[in-house]
Amino acid sequence: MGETITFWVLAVVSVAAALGLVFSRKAVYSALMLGVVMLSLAVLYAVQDAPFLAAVQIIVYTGAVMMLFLFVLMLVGVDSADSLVETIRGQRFWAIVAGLGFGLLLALAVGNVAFSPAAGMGRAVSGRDGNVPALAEEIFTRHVFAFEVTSALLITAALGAMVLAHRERVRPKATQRDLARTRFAGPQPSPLPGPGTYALHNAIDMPALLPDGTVAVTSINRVLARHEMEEGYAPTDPEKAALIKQVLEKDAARDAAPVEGDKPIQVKDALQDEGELRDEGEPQAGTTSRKENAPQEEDGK
Amino acid sequence: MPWLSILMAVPVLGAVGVALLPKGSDKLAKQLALAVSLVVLALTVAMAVQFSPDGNRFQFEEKYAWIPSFGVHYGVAVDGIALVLIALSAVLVPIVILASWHDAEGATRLDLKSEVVPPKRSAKTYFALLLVLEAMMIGVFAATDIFLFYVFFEAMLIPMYFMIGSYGGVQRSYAAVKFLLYSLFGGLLMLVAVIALYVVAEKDTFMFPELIGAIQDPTTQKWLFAGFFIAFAIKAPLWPFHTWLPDAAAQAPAGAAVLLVGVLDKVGTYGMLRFCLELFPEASKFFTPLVIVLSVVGIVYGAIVAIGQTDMKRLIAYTSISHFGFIAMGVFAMTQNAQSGATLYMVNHGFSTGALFLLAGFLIYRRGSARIADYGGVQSVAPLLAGAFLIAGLSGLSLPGLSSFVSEFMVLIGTYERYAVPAIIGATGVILAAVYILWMYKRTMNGPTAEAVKGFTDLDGREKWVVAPLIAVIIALGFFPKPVLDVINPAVDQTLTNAQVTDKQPVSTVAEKKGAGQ
Amino acid sequence: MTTHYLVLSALLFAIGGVGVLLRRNAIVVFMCVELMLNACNLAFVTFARQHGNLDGQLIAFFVMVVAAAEVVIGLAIIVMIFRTRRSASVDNANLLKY
Amino acid sequence: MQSPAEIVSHAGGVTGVSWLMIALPLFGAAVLLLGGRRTNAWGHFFGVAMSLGAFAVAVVTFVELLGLQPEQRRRDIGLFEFIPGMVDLGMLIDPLSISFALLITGVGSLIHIYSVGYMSHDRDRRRFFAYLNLFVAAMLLLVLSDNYIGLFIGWEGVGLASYLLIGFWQHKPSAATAAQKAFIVNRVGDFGLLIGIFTIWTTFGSLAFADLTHEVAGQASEGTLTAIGLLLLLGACGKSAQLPLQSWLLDAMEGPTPVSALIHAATMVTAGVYLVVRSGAFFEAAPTAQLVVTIVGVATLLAGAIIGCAKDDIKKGLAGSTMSQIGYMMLGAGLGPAGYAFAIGHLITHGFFKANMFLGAGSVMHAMNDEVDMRRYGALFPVMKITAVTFIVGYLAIIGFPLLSGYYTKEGIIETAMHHNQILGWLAVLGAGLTGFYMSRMVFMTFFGKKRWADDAHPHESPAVMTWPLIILAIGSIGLGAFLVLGNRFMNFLSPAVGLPQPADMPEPHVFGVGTAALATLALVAAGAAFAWFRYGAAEVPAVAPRASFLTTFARRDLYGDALNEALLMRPGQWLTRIAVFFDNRGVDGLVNGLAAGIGGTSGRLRRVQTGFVRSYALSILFGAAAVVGALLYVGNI
Repeated sequence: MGETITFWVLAVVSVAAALGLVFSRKAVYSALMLGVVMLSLAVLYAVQDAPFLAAVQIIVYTGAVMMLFLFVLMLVGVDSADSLVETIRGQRFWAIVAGLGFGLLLALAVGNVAFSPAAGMGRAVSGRDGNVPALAEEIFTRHVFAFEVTSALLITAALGAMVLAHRERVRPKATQRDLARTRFAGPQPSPLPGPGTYALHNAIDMPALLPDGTVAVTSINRVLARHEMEEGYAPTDPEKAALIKQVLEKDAARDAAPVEGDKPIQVKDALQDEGELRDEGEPQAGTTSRKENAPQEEDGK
Repeated sequence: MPWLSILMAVPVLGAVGVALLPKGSDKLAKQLALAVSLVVLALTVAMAVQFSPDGNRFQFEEKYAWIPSFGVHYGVAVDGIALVLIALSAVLVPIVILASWHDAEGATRLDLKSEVVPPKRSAKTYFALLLVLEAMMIGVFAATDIFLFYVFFEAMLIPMYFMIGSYGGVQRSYAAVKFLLYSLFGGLLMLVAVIALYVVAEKDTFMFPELIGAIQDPTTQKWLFAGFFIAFAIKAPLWPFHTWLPDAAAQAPAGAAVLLVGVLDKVGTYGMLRFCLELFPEASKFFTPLVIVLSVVGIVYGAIVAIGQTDMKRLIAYTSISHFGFIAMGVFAMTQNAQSGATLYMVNHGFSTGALFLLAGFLIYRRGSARIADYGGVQSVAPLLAGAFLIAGLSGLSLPGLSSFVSEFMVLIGTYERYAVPAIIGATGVILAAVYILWMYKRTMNGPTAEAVKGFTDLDGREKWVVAPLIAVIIALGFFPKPVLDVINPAVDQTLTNAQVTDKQPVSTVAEKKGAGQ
Repeated sequence: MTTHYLVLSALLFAIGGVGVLLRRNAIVVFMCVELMLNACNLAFVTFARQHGNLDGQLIAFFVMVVAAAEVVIGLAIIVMIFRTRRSASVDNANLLKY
Repeated sequence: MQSPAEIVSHAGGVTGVSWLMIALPLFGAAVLLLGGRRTNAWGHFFGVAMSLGAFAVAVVTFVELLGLQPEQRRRDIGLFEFIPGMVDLGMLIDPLSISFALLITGVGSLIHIYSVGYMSHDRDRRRFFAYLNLFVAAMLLLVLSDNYIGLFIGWEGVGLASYLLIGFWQHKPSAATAAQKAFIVNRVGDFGLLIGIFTIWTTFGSLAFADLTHEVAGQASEGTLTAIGLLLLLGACGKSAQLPLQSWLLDAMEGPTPVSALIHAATMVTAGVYLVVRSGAFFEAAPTAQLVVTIVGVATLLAGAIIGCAKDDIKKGLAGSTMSQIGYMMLGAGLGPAGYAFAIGHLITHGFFKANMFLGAGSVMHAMNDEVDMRRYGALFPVMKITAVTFIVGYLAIIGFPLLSGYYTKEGIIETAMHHNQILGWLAVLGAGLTGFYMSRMVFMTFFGKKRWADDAHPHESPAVMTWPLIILAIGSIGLGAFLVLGNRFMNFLSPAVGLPQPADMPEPHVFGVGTAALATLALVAAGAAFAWFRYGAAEVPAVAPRASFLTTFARRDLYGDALNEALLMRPGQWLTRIAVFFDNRGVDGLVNGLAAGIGGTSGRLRRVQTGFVRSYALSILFGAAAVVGALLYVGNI
């Protein structure tokens, strides 16, 4: 009797979560929804006397794989919500038709099959004291070859991921001497000054003041500035607000320029990028610009 | 002495030799090509002399296993019909090489506004292609293994495609591709039929002599016949499949057009005569009315459209469509006279249309455009050229005393013996022939001399050597066709016996008396 | 009870499918694929219990392994595309077309 | 009806080498054509020599033939096997063919001599003589061949020669068109002859005259024989310019005058009559065919006469009269054995006096620097005495002036026709009357009346080389008729070749050889001549043709023959050609190109399916999956 209750509860929860996964605007929410589905499934496994699978589901699948998703989400930009407006003509309508049709068909198929009552795992597990040893025996005797193949698969997957994500270093790693030389050849050899003794705030979103009291343009943190601009909290001081707006426009103009990414990366551009990053360098006074604090290998147009 | 293999090997070696010559030496290439083709001609004559008409049907036989697992042999042999056609190609090729001495250099040498477009490839390759084409022509007529025949049937298209595609006129690529696709389509149908024949016959061989009478069941015969026939009907353009010929012939250089119409298309009618009739007798009889109708339509339709043409080479192409209608009618009338007439027609047509094309080529070489309207009064400026053109034209409208009359007469009288009405409608083709030839001749040769024509030079030495042999053969075969007919007749008798057909006997007693007397 | 499980699995699978079709964000699409895989696992486990032998669970186990490998590669690709394309939308990568 | 003698194969003697008759002119033509510039100087003499050579051989063969017994006089000389199993070319020397040969070579040689003078100023004279020789060779092959194929080769060879000679001055567009028209109309006739030959071959299995005797012809069915007769008649009409294929003869006058004289008066146009007489076996066994021949003969006879009356161009007038005279011969040939002798007799005498008149007209044109319009002639008698006298002798012969050659042969035809069928007879008499009128008109306009010359014309007598042939021909046209007809000499001479008629068919001999029909003809001829004298002799002839009544315009337009051909054949032909070309380019070719374009179009549209969006591909995958499941379900539970 307990089983049906758990089933119905979990079924409803998992279907709701699945729908939430599909229709939520923010990617993180759908990630969490997926987590809920997986957990409910884990419980269902346990109910269907597959304890080992339930454990694996929770630990490996939900634990590791879901976290990988979240990690990538973080990389890609948590806030990148996409609008639900459909771009491909007729995609939404037909998708629903196909999905429902498919589901109905499966349900129909499953529906008109008369299942005898479940045989339960008793007999299979009887001689081998418990689910896990039985499963282990099964894997390491009959399916040992498949097991080895999957291990090979996992290794290649890891290797693949590394290869895909790796960016070949085209020029020798910039040594300290190079950095020093570029810094001194650049416009701002000395490090940007600290907030100074009379500074009221050393928060990252507060731009630094120059000795004559004006705002140091280079110290404005663009990411935060843009974030605030988008969320609508402009700084109270009108002059600072104007300055931030002007910097943002300059940035936007630069961004509006066709993102190099669209056209296939020419080797020359990549090199030029590398160089431009290092030479132009834009040393910041005390605050870290978006460009500098991103890890060396992550930056890339 | 493996005559046929030598005959095929020499031109191929010649072609390789010509192709390997250093870049600029076009002149040497031409001379070498001419020499090779003359050697081939000499060999053919030597072979023909040793051919004994009343010996067994296939002579100079060579047979080696080529693909043993499929029973495919390199089977080459020659009977009366094949020998005559090989002789035709062997004679035509040197004449064509001599005629297209300057054809392969395109229009650079002409100051007149010319429609002839400079070629894409060097003259050297043109002559190499010509020699390769000659080898394949001999191969296709000599093959007695149906698979080998099919291979040559398809391989012939390639050199011709390049000759039209690279050295032709303004729309050469369109014409070349259309020609290739049309023939390939036919070829594929034939391939299916060849394989089906091999499978159904269960004789585990492709050798033609062994496959005669191998297929008994009429419906399979009909299907296989259809497969073969459509390929041959496209090749020798019968009426509905003919539109590629005028384009290809009009765009091809004159020499290539001669070989295209003179020899390549004969493979179609030769195929009908040899393969369709002998392998599938019942099917042939079943389809005969259809073919006769198609050929009669071809005769009249080809002639009428020819009258309406403004381009000289297209007009000559349409006339040969009309002539092919005669040949096909002769082949399928299945009487002794009609079939030997059809075979002789294939030879005569090769010479008469060849002469017409070459002379048209000379005119185009002088004036640069193929349109009839651009000419006028050539006779008063170049009488020799006009005279040769007239003789070639007259042989085209089969004037008695010239070669085409003998064959056309035999085809018509042979067809009349069995089917009166098609023969009569076919005979109207004779009148239409007079109209289109003489009208073209009047518009180009007679009347006051047109401005552009004033600068024409008459036939020079080389051109005389091209025209003289052709006209000599046309007149000789016109008065004394006996030697050629003696070679053809036994082969045709064999075909008729294999096609299980007996000649219709005339009505009255004279025949018995004459027959008894003979 | 078995049909209930199977219907649930079919439903989840269908929702996953629709999700793949409708969402433009590559990662969400990827999650929907994971959802479809889990639906299959559920069906496998149900049948294992139905037939009373371990094969179903075994298959489910292997499916998980494969799914893991797939996720690794998938995400690496998404990251790479994002790095060059600055957007993870599936529709942007549409250069391979007529 | 005594049937023709058995053909006997022959060897030895000059008859054995009588193929020289054909070979010499052929050789002459070949030498002159291939010789090119080098033969210009002596080319024409060589041509004349070849023609005279042929004439010599013909005479000797004729003499040898006379030496044989009448039944032995059909000699066959086998030459070579033309088409194995079908026909062997050979030569048949019998009275009919040798009389033709004599006429052709005789008149031919005279015309060769005449042409030496006539063409003296033309730079292509060599080519002209080559074509003349070619014509003589082809004509001889036609008449001397011993089977229908040889006859056909000669037939079309003569057509070719006439094409070349009519279009000799080919730079003149009108000459080129006339030549082409002549050849094509002849080709229509040849088409009929060709089908006739096919029918003969399929019914009798042989084409040699030796096999196609009267007994053999009798066995075939009446229908086939009539068909053969009509087809041969179609061929004859084509060649002899009988209705309905007569339109080319008048245009053929574009050629030089000797050509008109030789081809379009004496020899080629008579080939049709020869064919009808030679195929007597078929015609005699098919009375309907013979009737049609006579009707065609009479119809053409009248048409020619009417055209002759209205023509101002002297050559066209003579051409009209030729057409009408051949109508007489066709009428004679259509009367069976009774008429053959008179038909061939008239053919020979006509050959003489018509050639004489044509050459006369030629010398008149020569003198009046090629003016052909009779209205610009007048009072030429004093200036060109010899031409005038010979022309008048020819004129008297053609209208049937008593005792001259025309009278005997034409009277013979008219009387046999009258005996055979009254209507035909009287129509023939009417024709004779018309002939009297238009020939007199021509003579009076040319030689008598006032001088209506163009101002720069100062006519003079033609040189001797032109006048001597005229004189010889004139002498021939005086005595030849009597020589042939009196005492049925020609009929007996021809009998081995064409057989003798039953006595019943022959008209009874009259007192002094003058029957009622003869009297009526003479009266009508006299009336015609008198009327011509009043209109053209005495009265003032206007230099420009006056506006004419309906009948005269009808005649001037050649009885609208050309207009009819144009409307019935030419216009629809061009229209049909344009449609065929359009159909070929748009229809058949359109189909092919359409197919190609269609395939291109569909593939273009199909390409659009690949939108590049991953999600649309995923959608199609899902649909596929759904379809598979559906199929499984469907298969599962049926």
